[in-house]
Amino acid sequence: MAFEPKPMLPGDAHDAARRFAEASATTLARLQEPAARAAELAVQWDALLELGWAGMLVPEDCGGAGGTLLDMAALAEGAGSAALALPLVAVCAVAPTLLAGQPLLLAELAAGRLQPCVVLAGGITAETGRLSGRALGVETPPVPGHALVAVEDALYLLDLGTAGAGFTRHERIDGRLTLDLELQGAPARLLAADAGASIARARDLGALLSCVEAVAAMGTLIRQTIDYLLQRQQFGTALASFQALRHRVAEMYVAWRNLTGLVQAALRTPEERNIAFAKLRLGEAGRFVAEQAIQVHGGMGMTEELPATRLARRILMAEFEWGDRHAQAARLLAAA
Amino acid sequence: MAFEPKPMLPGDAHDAARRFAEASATTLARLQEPAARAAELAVQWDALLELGWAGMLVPEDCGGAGGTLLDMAALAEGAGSAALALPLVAVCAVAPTLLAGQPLLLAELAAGRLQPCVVLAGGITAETGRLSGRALGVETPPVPGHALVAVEDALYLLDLGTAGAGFTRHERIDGRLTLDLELQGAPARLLAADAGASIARARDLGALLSCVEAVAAMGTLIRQTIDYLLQRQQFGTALASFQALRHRVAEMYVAWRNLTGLVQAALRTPEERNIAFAKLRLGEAGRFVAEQAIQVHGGMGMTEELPATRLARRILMAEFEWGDRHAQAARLLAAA
Amino acid sequence: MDETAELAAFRAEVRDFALTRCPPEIRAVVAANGKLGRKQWAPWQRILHAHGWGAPSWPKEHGGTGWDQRRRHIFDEVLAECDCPPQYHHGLRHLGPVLIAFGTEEQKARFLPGILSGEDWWCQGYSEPGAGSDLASLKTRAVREGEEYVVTGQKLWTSHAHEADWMYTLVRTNAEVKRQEGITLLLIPLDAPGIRVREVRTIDGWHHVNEVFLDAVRVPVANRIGEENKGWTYGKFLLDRERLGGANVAPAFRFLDRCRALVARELAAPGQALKREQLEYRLLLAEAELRGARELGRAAVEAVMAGEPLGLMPSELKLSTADTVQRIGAIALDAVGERVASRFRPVDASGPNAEVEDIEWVQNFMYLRAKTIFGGSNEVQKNVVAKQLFGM
Amino acid sequence: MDETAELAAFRAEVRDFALTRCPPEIRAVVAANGKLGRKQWAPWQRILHAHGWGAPSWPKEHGGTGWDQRRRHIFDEVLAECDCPPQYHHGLRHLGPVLIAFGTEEQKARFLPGILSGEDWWCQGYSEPGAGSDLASLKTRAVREGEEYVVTGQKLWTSHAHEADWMYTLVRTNAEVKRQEGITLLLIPLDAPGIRVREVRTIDGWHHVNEVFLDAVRVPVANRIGEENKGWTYGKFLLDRERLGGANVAPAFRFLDRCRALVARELAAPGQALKREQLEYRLLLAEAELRGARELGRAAVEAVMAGEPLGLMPSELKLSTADTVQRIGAIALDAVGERVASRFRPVDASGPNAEVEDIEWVQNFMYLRAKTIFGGSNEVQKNVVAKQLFGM
Repeated sequence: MAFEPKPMLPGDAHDAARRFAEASATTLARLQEPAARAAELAVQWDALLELGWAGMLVPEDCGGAGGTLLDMAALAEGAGSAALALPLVAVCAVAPTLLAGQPLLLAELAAGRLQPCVVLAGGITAETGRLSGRALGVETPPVPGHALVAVEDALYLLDLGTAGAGFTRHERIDGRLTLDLELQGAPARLLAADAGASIARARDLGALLSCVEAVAAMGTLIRQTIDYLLQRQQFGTALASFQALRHRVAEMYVAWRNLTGLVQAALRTPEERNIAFAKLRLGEAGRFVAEQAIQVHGGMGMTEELPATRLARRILMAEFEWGDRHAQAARLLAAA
Repeated sequence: MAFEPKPMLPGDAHDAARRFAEASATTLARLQEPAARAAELAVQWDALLELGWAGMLVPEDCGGAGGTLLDMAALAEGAGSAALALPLVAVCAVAPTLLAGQPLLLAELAAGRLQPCVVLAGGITAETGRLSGRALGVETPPVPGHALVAVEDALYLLDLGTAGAGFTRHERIDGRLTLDLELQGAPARLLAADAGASIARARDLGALLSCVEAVAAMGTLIRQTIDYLLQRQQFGTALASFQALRHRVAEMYVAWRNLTGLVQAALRTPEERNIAFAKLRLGEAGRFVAEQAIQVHGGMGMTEELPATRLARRILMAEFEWGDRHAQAARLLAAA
Repeated sequence: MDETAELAAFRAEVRDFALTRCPPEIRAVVAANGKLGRKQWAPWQRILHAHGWGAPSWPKEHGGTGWDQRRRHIFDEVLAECDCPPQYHHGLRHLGPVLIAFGTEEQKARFLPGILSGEDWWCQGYSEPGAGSDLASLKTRAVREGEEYVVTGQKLWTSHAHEADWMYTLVRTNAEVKRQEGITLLLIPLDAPGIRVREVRTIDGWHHVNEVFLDAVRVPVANRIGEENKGWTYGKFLLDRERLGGANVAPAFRFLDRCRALVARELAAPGQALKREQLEYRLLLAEAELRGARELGRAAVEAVMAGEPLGLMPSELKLSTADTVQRIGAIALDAVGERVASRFRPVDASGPNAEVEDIEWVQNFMYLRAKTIFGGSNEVQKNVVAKQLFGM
Repeated sequence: MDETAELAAFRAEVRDFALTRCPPEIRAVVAANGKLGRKQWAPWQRILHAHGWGAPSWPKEHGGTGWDQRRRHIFDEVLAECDCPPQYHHGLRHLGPVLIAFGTEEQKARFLPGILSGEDWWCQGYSEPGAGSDLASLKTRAVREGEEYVVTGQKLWTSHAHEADWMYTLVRTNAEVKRQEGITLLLIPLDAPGIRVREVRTIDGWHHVNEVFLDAVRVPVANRIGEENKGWTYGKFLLDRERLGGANVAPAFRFLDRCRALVARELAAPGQALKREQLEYRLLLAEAELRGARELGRAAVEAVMAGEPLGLMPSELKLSTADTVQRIGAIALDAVGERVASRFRPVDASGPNAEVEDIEWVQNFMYLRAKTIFGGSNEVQKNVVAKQLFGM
């Protein structure tokens, strides 16, 4: 029997997210033009909001499900296993963490009326409630509405339709949509002046859930690689019988299992240090698994339509979300 | 037919040095106690001096052979192919480079009456012609007589029998002999106050010839590894038929050939930059080949008596001579 | 003048030509690690041809330069050092020599001039779905009907088919014999009825490879090279002549230089010192490997000059450079990935940043995956090396 | 008290015991990455036994603690964290459980107490020259003569044979049947006539493994475990019980800590900053891998507690840690190699520096080569993983 990866957080939430993501991928595979894909993603995003996932981490008295980190992680794992091209983590996990203590906005978020992109990376300045500067490649819901913007320790809410705010959309390498924001004195609402701790917590949560998504994608990718090698013949022999390829796959598997261990430790104890080590290792292990999957798929690995390629690009992208390996190393060394 | 490495600098000098080194290794293999080995090395060293190799780079009018870098490198390559445990490069190449312009001392060197160890690594200070400080693990002729000591840009000649000079001998991991020098106001002769350029040149020459020796040792090591895998059976099959091991050996071979290319370039144009890149790559390629040779020899690779082990340790040691990979990287980055 | 001085003079002449005659807009594409197409290659070939340098690897009587291997190597190196495109290979290096060796007089007269001038654009129809490195398993059939072959099948990984005029194609004319013995080499115009070219979308986001579907395409027997069922011989002749292709490491050095400049520019802030130093160290390791490969390349050229067999040198070169170039691509990705991988394709046609600066580094990272896959994968190269080393 | 609190209390109890009762001179050897011998192990085992903790993995009725797998794991972890030696395994973890499962009452009465108290010292006679990972190809013969076996052959890689009293030994009693079916397990005293132990000099410079030559050694049949020709079963039973051995990553973490301290101390000078940062970054990568492996180890312990099969976990653990620990050893070598590898063995008995400080880092680098070779080489582990993943 071919290998089937076991989820870290099995259950209904995982399965629902997985089914959703698989269906999404099937539909998107038929569309090539970025504009057509963006339109389809908008439809899918509405369906996702219908499922109430934006409220997963929102307290019940704000209209949410009052779920735990593990509930959210189960969704991320299911979604990640098929490399869902929607901003589940940014909107449904990072945003509510930033909005903790803002019951009205949390209610809006849970209801799907507030769909903010999240700008934590710097590059924006604030003066008397007006924001200026650029933020590039910010993950976004298909139809950009608002942005939660961190300016040092302060947190702002910006309406993207306001004067002084402009944006362009791109597709990331993993097919998700992003914004390049150009702000020129755009008026924004100050939500909190001293939100440093919650901004850091939100970024860490993003990093952790990126790892969860990537681990899930790696499991699927390894399964697909094994299936491919079992099925594909060369010089009259199944590729799966070549020891060099078998050992490569064993190395991919061990790298994946090792990363899974780190992620499980960070899920159990979601402290900065645990998350930083998991994300650091994702940079190494994820890159290795993605590159080798492409390699052992041979020429097929070069094609964009191959599901394995899509997963590989998702894994490569995950490293760059919420701080890459060098950012993680820098903070670990600074803390030593 | 099994693989046989081709020398970079074939010819009589190479063959003579190779035969000498092979005979040396055969004799030493019977001796285990460091003191007994040191005594045997002393006998061999006298034989080496009889061959006139200490005069290879010494001008003819000083009683030497007036040879070129390539003549010396051919000796080093032959010696390296059997990991000769004598300080050929230090005494016969680095020392005469330091002594350039000192005809009397060069004549002593060529005649085998001056057998200096070379101390370039710092840790010694000079005050009014007296040297103090420690130098650890300095490669030495079996019977220590003199030391050429660089103190910043100045070069001194020290008689190790003098008051204030003490030493202990060790064996290196590659079986060569070294000194720990302890100097407490030992009187020394100032040979040149402004020898910075020749000290740098001498160190570079040492680094280059270490690479030559290591490349030769790697060639032999790869040959022995291939022979072992061809001959050794496991689970009823020759180890040489396992693709994972075959690919490993192919990687060792390519790493060796690539390093050979760097060393050939540096021999043709022995500039600082070429030498630094070769030595940097030796750190990576040599370590890889040595480690993998031990690995694919299995348990046998752990035994000290195996010739392959001796070669592997020689290659590991070569990285640390005349500046390791980080020292090379630092100077390359500083020059950029 | 002795040979060394002559070669130095030749190098200077090529450099001067490259810097003054290759259009800046073409060199700019190379300098930006961009994707080259017929748009850049064809005019460049015209310029080279006009200067008499259209075919460095052809004999003089067919319009080549007659240069020896040393001069050809210098020519290739200098072009790369000056950010000129390498010459488009399908006509000049692949088909041309086969035509010269095995073509009829009519075929030579018909096809060689168009290759030389850059007027005819060629692509190679060898690979097929499911064949991979096992080329001899190809299935595209050609059935003789009078003075025509009727060709049906499918080709894959056909680079430049979307901008080419012709495809030299291996087809199966006999399925009863040993796999290598039933293959024939045909020249097929891409505008022939029954041909459909479909883009294969690759992970880098560039359009360079295609599927080519052949549905009962009628090809005159006059377009057959050499004998029927001997195609494998000609294909092999072609591949053997390509074995020195890896000797020119100069493009990899230019890529390294650009990556080093990128790292210095992208990570100039003091807060980025740690990351910058990591990447600089990795660049040094990569440079060392390239320097070793460059020397192996020189040795290969000298071996050809001396009439010695190349042995394992082509595999050594490929295994010494393919990984290394990928690692350089990874260093660049590490430098700019966070900023650029998030902006791969524009969705909205207008607005700021519709053109993403430095995006080519992400495309190159992806594109470079092919280095260890195509042209004999790393695994195949290691098999070749091991077979020789172990004698089994 | 709930289970979590109980485990925390247990952990504290073990820590207190380890820190107060393990002699400082023994812990100093561990803390210095030194080589452990009977001289350190035997007194430590006496202390543990006196406290009733002599055999954490044995059932109570045979003098064990009766601890579950969780507690045994905590015990092992804490010992390592406190620089106490791990327990000597040959008697306690290998032979003891086999005796308990398959030994006669006489054998249990004769041998278990000496193992518990640390009075009898055991070594394992399994490997042979030329056998490597292919254990079943062993050739040492035992011929039955009346109430004795006459054993002739040679064992290799026999750790601690030079300081042991007994060797549990696999021998061939039937050469006519399938290789695994003619093997018998005998207990042989090392002072028996006909036994010669010769040191195998290993690359690390420590004495720990030996060749053991057996020349017509007479062994009473009473020293046979279980049935004749069933030795493979008992050997396999033993190896299966060892499959959780890799779950304790704590020693590797201590090794990492020491290496990190070494790097900080050795490379404190400003001129060494570049090198120090390189090594610190590599240490972080290694730590990340060890953290992942630690979690896999915990999961394996929980799997055993839940009665679930371990599946690939032992191979995952070994492949996740063996390389990593080697890499840590390499980082240390990079830090001190230039100063220390040049002073491996003293030649002159006296004089300054006859004892070389930090030399154990070079020895450990060499010693650690064995991590990916013995106990199922990395290549064998990957075969195991691949076989499971591919189902073939």
